[in-house]
Amino acid sequence: MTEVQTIEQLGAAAQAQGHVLGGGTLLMRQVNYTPHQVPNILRITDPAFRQITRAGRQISIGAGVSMAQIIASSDLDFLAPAARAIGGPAIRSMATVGGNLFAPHPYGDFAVALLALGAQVQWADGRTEDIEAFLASRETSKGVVAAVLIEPPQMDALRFGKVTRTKPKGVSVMSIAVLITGVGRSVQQARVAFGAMGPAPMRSKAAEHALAGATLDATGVAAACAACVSDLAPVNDALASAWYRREVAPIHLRRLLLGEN
Amino acid sequence: MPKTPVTFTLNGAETGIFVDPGLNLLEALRREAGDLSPKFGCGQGTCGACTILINGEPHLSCLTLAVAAQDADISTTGGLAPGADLHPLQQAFADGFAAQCGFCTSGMLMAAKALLDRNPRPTRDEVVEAISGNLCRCTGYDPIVDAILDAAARVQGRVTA
Amino acid sequence: MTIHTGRGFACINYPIGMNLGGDPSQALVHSTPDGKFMVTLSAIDLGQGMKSVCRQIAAEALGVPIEDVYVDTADSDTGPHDMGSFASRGTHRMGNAVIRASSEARAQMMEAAAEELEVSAADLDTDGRGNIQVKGAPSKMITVADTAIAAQFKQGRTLSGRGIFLIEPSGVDWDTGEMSPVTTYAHAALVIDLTVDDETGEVEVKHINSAYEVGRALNPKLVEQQLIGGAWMGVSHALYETTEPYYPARDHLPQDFNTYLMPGPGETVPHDIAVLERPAADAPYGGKGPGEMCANPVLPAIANAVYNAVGVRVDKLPITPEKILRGLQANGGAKPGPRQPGTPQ
Amino acid sequence: MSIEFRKDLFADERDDNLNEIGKPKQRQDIGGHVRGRTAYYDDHLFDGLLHMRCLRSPHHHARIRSVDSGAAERMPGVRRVVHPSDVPNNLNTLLSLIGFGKDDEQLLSDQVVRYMGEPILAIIADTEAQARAACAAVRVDWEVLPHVLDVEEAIAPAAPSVNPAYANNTFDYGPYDHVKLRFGDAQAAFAQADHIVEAEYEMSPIEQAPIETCGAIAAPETADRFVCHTGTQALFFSLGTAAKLLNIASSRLHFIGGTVGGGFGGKVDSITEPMAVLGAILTGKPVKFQWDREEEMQVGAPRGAERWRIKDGVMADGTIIARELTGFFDAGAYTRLSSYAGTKCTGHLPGPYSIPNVAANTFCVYTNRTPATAMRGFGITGVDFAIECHMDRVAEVAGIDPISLRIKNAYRDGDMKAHRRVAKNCALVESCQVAAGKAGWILGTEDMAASSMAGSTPERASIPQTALDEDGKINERRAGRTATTSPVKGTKQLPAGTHGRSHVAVPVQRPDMQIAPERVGHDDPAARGAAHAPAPVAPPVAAPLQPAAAALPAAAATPTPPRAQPAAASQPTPPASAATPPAAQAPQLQAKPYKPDEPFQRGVNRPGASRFLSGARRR
Repeated sequence: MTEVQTIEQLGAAAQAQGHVLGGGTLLMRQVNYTPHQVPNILRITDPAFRQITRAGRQISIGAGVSMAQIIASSDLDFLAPAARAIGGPAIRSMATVGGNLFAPHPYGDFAVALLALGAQVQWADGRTEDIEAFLASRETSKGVVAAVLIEPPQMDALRFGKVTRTKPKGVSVMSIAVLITGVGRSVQQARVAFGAMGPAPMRSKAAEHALAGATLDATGVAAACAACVSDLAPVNDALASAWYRREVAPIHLRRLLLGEN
Repeated sequence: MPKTPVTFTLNGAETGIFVDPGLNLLEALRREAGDLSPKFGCGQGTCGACTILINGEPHLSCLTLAVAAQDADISTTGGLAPGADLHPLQQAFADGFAAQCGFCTSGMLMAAKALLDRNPRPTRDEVVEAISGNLCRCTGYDPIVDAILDAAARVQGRVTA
Repeated sequence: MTIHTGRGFACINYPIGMNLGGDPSQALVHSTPDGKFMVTLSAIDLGQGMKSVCRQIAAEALGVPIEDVYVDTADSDTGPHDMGSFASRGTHRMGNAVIRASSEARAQMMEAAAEELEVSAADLDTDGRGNIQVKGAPSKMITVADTAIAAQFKQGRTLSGRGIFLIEPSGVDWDTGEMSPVTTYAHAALVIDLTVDDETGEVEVKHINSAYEVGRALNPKLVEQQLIGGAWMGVSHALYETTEPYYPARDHLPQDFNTYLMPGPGETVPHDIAVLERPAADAPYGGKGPGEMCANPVLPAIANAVYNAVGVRVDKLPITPEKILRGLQANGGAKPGPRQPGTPQ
Repeated sequence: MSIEFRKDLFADERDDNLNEIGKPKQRQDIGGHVRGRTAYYDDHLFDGLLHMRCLRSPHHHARIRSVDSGAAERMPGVRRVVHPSDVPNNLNTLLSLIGFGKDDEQLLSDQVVRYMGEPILAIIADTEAQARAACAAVRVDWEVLPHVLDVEEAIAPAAPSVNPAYANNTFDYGPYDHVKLRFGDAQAAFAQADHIVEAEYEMSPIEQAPIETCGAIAAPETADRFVCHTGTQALFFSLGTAAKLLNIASSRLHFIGGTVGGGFGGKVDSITEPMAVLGAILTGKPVKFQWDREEEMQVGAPRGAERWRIKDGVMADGTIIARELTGFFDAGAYTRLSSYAGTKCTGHLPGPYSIPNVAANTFCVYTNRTPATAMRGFGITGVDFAIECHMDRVAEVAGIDPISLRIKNAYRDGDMKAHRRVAKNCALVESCQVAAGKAGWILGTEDMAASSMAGSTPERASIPQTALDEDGKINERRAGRTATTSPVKGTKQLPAGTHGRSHVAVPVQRPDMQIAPERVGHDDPAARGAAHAPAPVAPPVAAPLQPAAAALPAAAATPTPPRAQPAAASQPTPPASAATPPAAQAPQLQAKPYKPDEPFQRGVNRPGASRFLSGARRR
């Protein structure tokens, strides 16, 4: 049956075999339902795993940091909307940044915000990896994520929205995060990320391209909204069909960009 | 397979139990520590019936590894009433007919306590957010939200009714 | 983006009980030595308030305060037979059985009191506060407690009662469908106000105005609990719930409350209720049982309001944003219907 | 949120000065609820509790070639592998306890699985995790069979047969594969109508979703008995079902429940109780069998899907003169309660409206889907959705206010309903008026003046001549000899005023089971007359009791006393003398003279009292 190994030094985790326990919100469900598939749990007690540290412009968020910690951190107020979109209060005091990076469809809304921010993923063995590459290969990658590294965006540059069927807590029909650099309503550059629109959080480069140089008004964003669908690969699930997700993705992107909600 | 000892504080009492390493805290509290107030509704973290407070923060005990509760300060609805009298939240739930089958009530009360401990004068939206992870199939929620607001008012001495 | 308002109406009746298979319930009542009453049943309290309503019915029928009655259910060693809690039968069937058991116990209580007061039992009445008085001469009285003590320790008499209520099975004439399917009907009518987002197909239910006819509100707070919770469930059935989202294909079956959808506490709908009470002849104090029927009118009223808002008839439940959006596209956009009378601006 | 009690309505029918009834008393159970002390079935602790889990079919329909549980038996903590052969009497149907339907479902299936999730074996282990792991270690060789998931595909001649007890994929209702409702002649009336309104409706399966999942704990008790703590909604259904499946005297079973964490219809099926008791019998230890949420969602029976087609014949003024309904209940693979839904629902048609011509065919269809069962609104919610959406369509076609249309067609006290019983105690009109008023929906004066207590006519109160057919006999459809699922044109006529077989629906109450009349607390003035007697036979009074051509059940051949009622019962508002009709007026009755103090008994047609009423209501 399931064994638990406690790891006191993050560095040691790189050599251990098993499932890393973050907040337990995904792994413990598996332990409860299919215990034979989780023979070993790695429980990391290294305090660094749960710390938010700042060095210059760069902020390191330990993989074991909870959504509640993110919301409480004055350094991370730009990420609070994405953290608040995860579950209810109990889930948020448990669910971790690291867990969210591996959360399968339709979960993982926080990772969408990290993708828009262009975060770096830091492994326990010291490697770092761009989050986009990380997400593309997460199904097969091995190792323990120690932290994510981000640089805070300009004030109000990161916009996050989550479309759910039920409120206030609901699972994603889609989530969208957009990072905009520019002046006033004119966009210089944009990173557009979608969640629950493919096997993992993904960028819409077509939308980003169309937004570059555009103005944030109904006409200015129309091309980007129309283009975003071409990069997305939604699937049917219990919440919505791929057809529906494709139909409304441009609508929700427009509403997020223009603050129509 | 050897069981693992775990010690924690449960509703103010030092408690020690032996558990299988993979056991969740909900089962540990119920079967080993004998506190039956948290309920099993899903084992998936989707219903909130097992909500407890760990070090004052709401947690889902079904998704918490029991051995990870070592040295934790755990509160449950079983310990909510200070004595013979009910806690204001309990009294407000009773007076407001905020329970029917009662199965979600323990978890609701813990979610509400986590809110009021941090925010004694919540808005209605804040109450809604606080119980958003707790499902109720009977009441339609409004009586529960009303009861939590009522409890906050009672604690503040703002009793209106 | 346009948000369209829509108003819809529906009304229903709801059958009480399950006569087609035969439908008995039994109850036992006995007093403790000092005149408190225990009601022993095999009925099930699922949250609807079976214990509470039977307690209230027993107190009324016995003529004693509710605090002096306790309902014990369900232990098959002590509680007599009951079919169960379903088909809106609980209050009707078990309530009647409790009345009968309580009436028998009351008759014995009155006989015991008559013996103590040396009057005829027919001349006695209860005051509902734990006393038995001579009609017209309330100062001549005995407490229920003293009556029970006298019955137990002096007269050698039990204060107890057995009750059964049976609806015999009704057959069906297979050529005409002639049958007696139920005993009585509860009624409901309601008006739904909602909005539909014509870009996403999302529906927001804004208001419910309802009338529920329940025979008799045996306990108005329990009735209110049912009506509020039931209307919430009706909204849930109408807009969210399905175990098979791609019915009849069995794909993407919900396995948890993240994928089996129900509206959360942030989506409750303001609901203004009127309760009508037309007692049913054979129901306990006329009460019909509101628990099941309260959700039913919400479903079609929402469908009708969606049609009124954007001109899309969604005839397959649940009414998802996707079905509405497909309808909008097929119609070439929203086609709002006539403003129904009283529609909020 | 607001609630008002309209005491002004029907005030003369109620005594509002009762002592406890009508008072907002606190719930008896609230103290336990808020203290977390209410003891549900799983809140009974047993030392050495064992845990039971089931191995379930991953296929919609498959034959079990072989099962290898050898590895599972040797796994740590495993106490017992429970095979279908361990179930002493492994075939049951829930409603067999009330004599309804054939045994068609095994507790553990031994040869063929008919839905995804059907259990074929159970494992009892020291911990739940061990039981789960052991179930995953069982090897099954499946032969996948063709399956059918759509109700109308399932009744096509070439469809795979789902359930051997009902090889045609339809439940047997008497001689037919569906429930018929025939009242008047809908087909003929359609030709008279100004508008025909047709549509199809569908209800998806829905999970009851109580927060407490289904389950039971059983343990050996003293005196060779077994105690079972259960979350059942029907204690004696579950006890009786366990006794039958396990072939054990009911006196050896001690069932304790009554405190349940929500049910909504999902806890009637009585599966976890026999499983837990079987576990306790086989191991001699306390055994818990509890569904997890995935099982509750997909293995636990939902409210089944329904499909309805409605066709209305409507006059220009909005009067609905004919309604035809064709309905399909998707029962899933086994009967459970769906057969009952079919009849209960048919008795509910055509909804709360007086429509002079009604024809309905209601099918209970087997598919390779999770068996369906009860849920809040059982048998009614789906068809009410269809009917009320359809009323909106009718209103639009006729150009009439939707509420006005309902009031116009609403049933009134004294109206004859399509299942040949007189409407009483109606309140639809008033409900419409009050709801409209609350919403500011202005109705015309005629609609506001309408009343459930007025508006019936001798015509509305009578049973019309009815067109009957014998379409859809069992086996005909599968043989390809039945053209349609909808009601067909009648081939013979049942004369007006004719009842079919006798139906007794009188509560049998001993005289000492009656309530003192002055303590009943309400009055139904109409009930004191004979208006609600079951057979207000339309003229001619001497209508033949046994129609010559109609193939009615044998019971119809022998007139029973209730049907041979005195003529006085034929009018909605009988003369006052109807309370004591001279014996001469009812010579065929040969009944004893009416004595006011005689106990009320079944079959005694007591003037002045409805047979629908218990003894309690006579004054």
